[in-house]
Amino acid sequence: TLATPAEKITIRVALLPILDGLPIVVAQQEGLFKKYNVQVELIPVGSAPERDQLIAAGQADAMINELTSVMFLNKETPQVQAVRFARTATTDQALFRILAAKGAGIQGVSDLKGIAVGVSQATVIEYLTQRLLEQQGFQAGEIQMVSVPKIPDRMALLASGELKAAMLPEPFSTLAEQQGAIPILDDTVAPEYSFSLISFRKAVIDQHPQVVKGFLAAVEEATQRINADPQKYSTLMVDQKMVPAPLAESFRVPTYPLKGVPTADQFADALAWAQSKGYLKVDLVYSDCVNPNLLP
Amino acid sequence: MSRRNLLLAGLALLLFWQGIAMIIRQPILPPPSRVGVVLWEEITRGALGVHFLASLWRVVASTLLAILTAAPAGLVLGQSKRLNALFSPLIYLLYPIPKVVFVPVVLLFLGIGDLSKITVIFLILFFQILVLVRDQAMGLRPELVLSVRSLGAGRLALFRFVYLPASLPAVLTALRQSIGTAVAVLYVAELFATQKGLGYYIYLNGSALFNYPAMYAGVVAMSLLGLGLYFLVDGLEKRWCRWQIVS
Amino acid sequence: MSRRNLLLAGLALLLFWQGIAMIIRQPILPPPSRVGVVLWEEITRGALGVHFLASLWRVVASTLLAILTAAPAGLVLGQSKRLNALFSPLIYLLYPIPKVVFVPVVLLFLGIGDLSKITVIFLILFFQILVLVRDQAMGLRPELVLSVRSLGAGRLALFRFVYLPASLPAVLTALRQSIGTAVAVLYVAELFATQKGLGYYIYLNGSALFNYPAMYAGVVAMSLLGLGLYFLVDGLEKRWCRWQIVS
Amino acid sequence: MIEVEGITFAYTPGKPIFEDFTWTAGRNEAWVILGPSGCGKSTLLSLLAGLVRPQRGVIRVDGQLLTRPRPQTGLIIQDYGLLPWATVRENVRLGLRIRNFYGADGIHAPRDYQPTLEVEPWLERLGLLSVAEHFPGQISGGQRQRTAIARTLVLNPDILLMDEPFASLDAPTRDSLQRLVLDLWVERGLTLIIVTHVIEEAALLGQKILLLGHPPNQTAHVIENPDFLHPEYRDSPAYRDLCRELRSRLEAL
Amino acid sequence: MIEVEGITFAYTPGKPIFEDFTWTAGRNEAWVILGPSGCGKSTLLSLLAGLVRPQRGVIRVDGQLLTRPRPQTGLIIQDYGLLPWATVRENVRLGLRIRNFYGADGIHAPRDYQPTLEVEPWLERLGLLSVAEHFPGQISGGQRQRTAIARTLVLNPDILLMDEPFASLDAPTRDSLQRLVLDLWVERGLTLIIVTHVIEEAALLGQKILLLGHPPNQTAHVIENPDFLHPEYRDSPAYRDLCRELRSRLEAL
Ligand SMILES: Nc1ncnc2c1ncn2[C@@H]1O[C@H](COP(=O)(O)OP(=O)(O)OP(=O)(O)O)[C@@H](O)[C@H]1O
Ligand SMILES: Nc1ncnc2c1ncn2[C@@H]1O[C@H](COP(=O)(O)OP(=O)(O)OP(=O)(O)O)[C@@H](O)[C@H]1O
Ligand SMILES: [Mg+2]
Ligand SMILES: [Mg+2]
Repeated sequence: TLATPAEKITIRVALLPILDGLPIVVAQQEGLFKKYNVQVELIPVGSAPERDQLIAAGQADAMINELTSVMFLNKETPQVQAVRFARTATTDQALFRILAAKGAGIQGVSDLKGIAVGVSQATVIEYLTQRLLEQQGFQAGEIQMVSVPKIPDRMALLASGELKAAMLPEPFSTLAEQQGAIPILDDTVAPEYSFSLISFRKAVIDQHPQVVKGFLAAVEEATQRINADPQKYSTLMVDQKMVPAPLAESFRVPTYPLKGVPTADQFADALAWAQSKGYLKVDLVYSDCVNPNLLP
Repeated sequence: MSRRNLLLAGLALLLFWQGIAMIIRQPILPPPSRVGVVLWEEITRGALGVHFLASLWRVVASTLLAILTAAPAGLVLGQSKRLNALFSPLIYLLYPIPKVVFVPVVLLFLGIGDLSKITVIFLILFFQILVLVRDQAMGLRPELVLSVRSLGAGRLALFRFVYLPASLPAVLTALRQSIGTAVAVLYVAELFATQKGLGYYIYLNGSALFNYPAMYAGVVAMSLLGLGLYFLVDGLEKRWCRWQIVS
Repeated sequence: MSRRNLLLAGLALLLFWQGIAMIIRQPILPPPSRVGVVLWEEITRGALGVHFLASLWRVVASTLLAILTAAPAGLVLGQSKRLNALFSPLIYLLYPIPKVVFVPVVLLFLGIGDLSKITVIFLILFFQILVLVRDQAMGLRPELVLSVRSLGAGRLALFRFVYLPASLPAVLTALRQSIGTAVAVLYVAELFATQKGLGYYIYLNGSALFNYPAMYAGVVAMSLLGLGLYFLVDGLEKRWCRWQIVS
Repeated sequence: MIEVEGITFAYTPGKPIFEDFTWTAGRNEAWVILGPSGCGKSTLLSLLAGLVRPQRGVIRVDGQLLTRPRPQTGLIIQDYGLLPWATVRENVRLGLRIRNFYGADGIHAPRDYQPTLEVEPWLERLGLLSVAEHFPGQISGGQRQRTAIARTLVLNPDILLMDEPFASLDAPTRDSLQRLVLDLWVERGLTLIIVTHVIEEAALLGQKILLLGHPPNQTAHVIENPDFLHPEYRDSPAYRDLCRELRSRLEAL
Repeated sequence: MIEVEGITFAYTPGKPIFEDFTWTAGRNEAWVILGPSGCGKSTLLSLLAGLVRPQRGVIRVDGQLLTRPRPQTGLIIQDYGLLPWATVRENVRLGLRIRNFYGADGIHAPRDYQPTLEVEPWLERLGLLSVAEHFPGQISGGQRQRTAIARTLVLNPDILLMDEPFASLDAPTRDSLQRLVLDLWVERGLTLIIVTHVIEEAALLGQKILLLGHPPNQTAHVIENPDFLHPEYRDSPAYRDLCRELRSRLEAL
């Protein structure tokens, strides 16, 4: 169904240079947004804090983020809503990976017991590390983490052996592996915990639901185009600076998820984790944080 | 700095803050009253005190380190036209480089402990102090130097009896600037491999948890940390630079 | 600053860099030769020139803005004990706050354009300059002030004919510090809503693309940007502070 | 007319330099202030110039209460107070630039002031032309002193307060400047107040001599010297007697 | 013994203050340097003190080439050069502290130097005890000058170079300090070189008088004054004649 928005507004998307954004970029470049009658402006941002600052200041309307981030933003009043998956892990495609430093003597998962894993605290990275290790039978005291929020710092520490292990997102985990780190565990073993989201400010959804629908319809079509012929988009992926330079040649365009949103169970699990960590002291309602009604 | 003025300044700031908060009415700038409540809770029940102490130690250590190395270096450069001509291109090349990009390299050499955090702050402060003290020492009245040389002073004694005391006010200024900068830089330096410190606290609450009242509580704590150190410097000035105050 | 010394400093830095690079042998610190090649490519074929110009404009604008507001304010505070007593608590409370936390508020008011980036840099420079110029103005020899007052000078004329020229060296020092800081701060200010600027370039290549040679090419460009501006300040000093150089 | 009425002034509480001190100088009189080092001569000039205020008592100039520097009062301070960043010419121009800056407002510049920056005649008269482009750090002690004198004289003051203005000048220059000041005094009806240490100078320049003693100064000791302008005064017995008297009174302090 | 051999010195190229200038002062002589303002007197003292180096020619002290300040030479510069951040007592102690700092190394302090910080006798002798805790910004011009004198005298120099050391002192203080310096000269076999502007002072203090003229100075004009120490010299016709001669020679320059 073609959406026909009531008024013309420009959706401003704060976009990090990460793989998850490829469908949006494709939709923009191939005129899909125009086709669905939405105007989109892509605002480049350097890092997650800057992205969140733009959203908080109302200077951007949409972004790619994670469920924990959505929950924290909505802790008092609903501010943003997740409207669609951006990327998901599957049983054969990892989003995140725990790697061990070269020479740290870690061969398998069981060696991670009691080892401090470098993570970015209070993000999906910490959540996923915890859940993956629990799933591997780790007891509470055996899971250790140390906070190193910036990916380059984590990579450097891993490379130097300062950190014995670290959780890294793709494609950086591939890069670390190329540089000698040893992959230990990834989210293909439990893909249900691992996904990123397209989120909108709630105000935009409330005022212009049709526009958002149009936006998601365009993304859907872009996703289909990518999945149909991934290699066609590999130059775009490199041009858009979505993969580290050393991987520019070898990295493959991943498969992107079709329309969908996190389930109430996935939401409840993440919420339980955030509460258990003390990051959230309130209860949140699924429908405040996830809005499944805008999908095409 | 009288208590009354301090109170006044605090009040004015709070009013201003309240005003802005009322204008924008957004969670990213909670009103001071809410922040006050959270601040109190975080101090009494939370761990803000621990964060505060961790940061205090890092700021003091790095500032001392920077002053103790950069001030003498600045004095030496300010004293010797030749050395200054030799080193100033180096300074001018290094100063504008954002030291943050060296964090990974520093981590490589110094590990993830406190030392690397202190080093990062130190690197940022060093050049700032160096340039200030050097410029100040260069501006010394030449007749002072001549008269003391005529009393038998060589380079070392000139350094000790003229350049050093003459630069004390500049060093104190540098100290003031450094405190401001060092505290602000915590926000960068306390991001890696630590769970203590106001920088960490602000980042976690502001950028990961979006708990803005708690973040601002951290900001207020930082401001107070700086203020306390400023009091110290003003005390030192009263002691060391009596001549500037009296005359 | 002679050409020879500049060359020497450059060479020494390159040697040092090469040494460290050879010791750690890690991609995060490529040797200067590789960076040199990339630098050349990025200038001639890439867009490094555009990034450079964007950053230059932001640095110059924010530094000028900061100098033009903070230096007079510092002079006024340095001149008046009363005003200083009133305002210094405010300064001491505000200076240590990392201005980065105000980015959202700045964005709210000024939008995502260049103005907000310039404002962030400006906020960071302002206090640094203020404290320096104020301290310098406070240290003025009282007999100078007396003698000029006896020529009929009131507050304004004292400001114009004594405090202003007396603080010029301090202002130039402040300018030097500001350039260093401003360029370094680009790294923070150019991270949002822009695809131009050396800060963005370094971040992108260092933190997203892991293209370390390109990142260091950006760092070198920053260093050169700072260096160029320093040359300018030294030129100004030669013009404005002839008395300090001659005597 | 300068009236000092019962002033008390102390830098540090408890040790007043002047205590209930009263003294009057008439219009167009030439005074010399004499006294041991540290007795308060420079302090008195600062008080008369309006740069410091007495803790008690008042000072009136031409009947008006003195609360801030008068534009028509010229002061030459003991260590010159030249701006180190300005050349000799710029230093001499400084007072004029300040007046031009404010305009003839009667507070900072006399009401009848005509804006000008003309200082060459004074530079020439004081032998400063050859160093006009030098900075204070580059000239000799005597040249500095002459710069300070020129800076004040260009302003055409009606009261001239001079703190040891000739101390660093060689004898011929000193003589000629003394003559210059006395000429101005006669021509323009100046009120002249000069601090000096040289007894002979005091006798030659002072129509009246104010003798200060060790602080606190409570009374003004005044010595009259009516013949001081007489052409042959320097060789007269009256001059020698006065010098001797001054010397012995100073030694007795 | 000070030998100045054919020196040339200029601050700015092309305008030398001294040009091929030769002059010798014997050990234990008392010299006065006299000359118009800006003629190079202070410059000559700086040269003799080893603070500046001539562009051509050499200066020898006791046969040794002068390349840096000698520890046994005392210099009092024209504007005192007191440290503004040190009290009067600390300023007077400064030279001693510098010597203690280096120890008796023969370069910065004489080989026979005994570490001490004792300055009270000098403070008392120069009447500075009451302001010993003041900073230079808080004392009178004469007190500053006496501080500078004390600072040099505590070091027990064998050559004493003084640039208008008594210019800001009242007559009795000046007399007593002149006497003090002459006493030291007699007792300790000092070599004394004093710059002054006061012709009478030159006649009373100078065993020999060096007359400098407008730069460039090429020859040393020396006037002998052998009787200067005679008790009744001040009232003798020889004194008056010398003063008259000096005056006329200065005026002729
Ligand atoms: N740093 C300097 N740079 C350039 N010229 C200088 C400098 N210092 C002094 N002069 C010039 O050198 C000449 C000699 O100066 P000097 O101070 O030796 O004179 P002086 O004989 O001591 O005079 P006075 O009796 O006035 O103190 C003067 O004409 C002065 O202008
Ligand atoms: N700022 C100050 N603070 C405290 N005491 C001061 C200050 N200035 C001057 N004095 C003291 O006040 C007294 C008078 O000083 P003043 O300068 O008036 O003396 P003077 O008569 O001019 O002496 P001289 O002939 O030595 O110049 C001195 O004893 C001095 O120590
Ligand atoms: Mg005086
Ligand atoms: Mg001289």
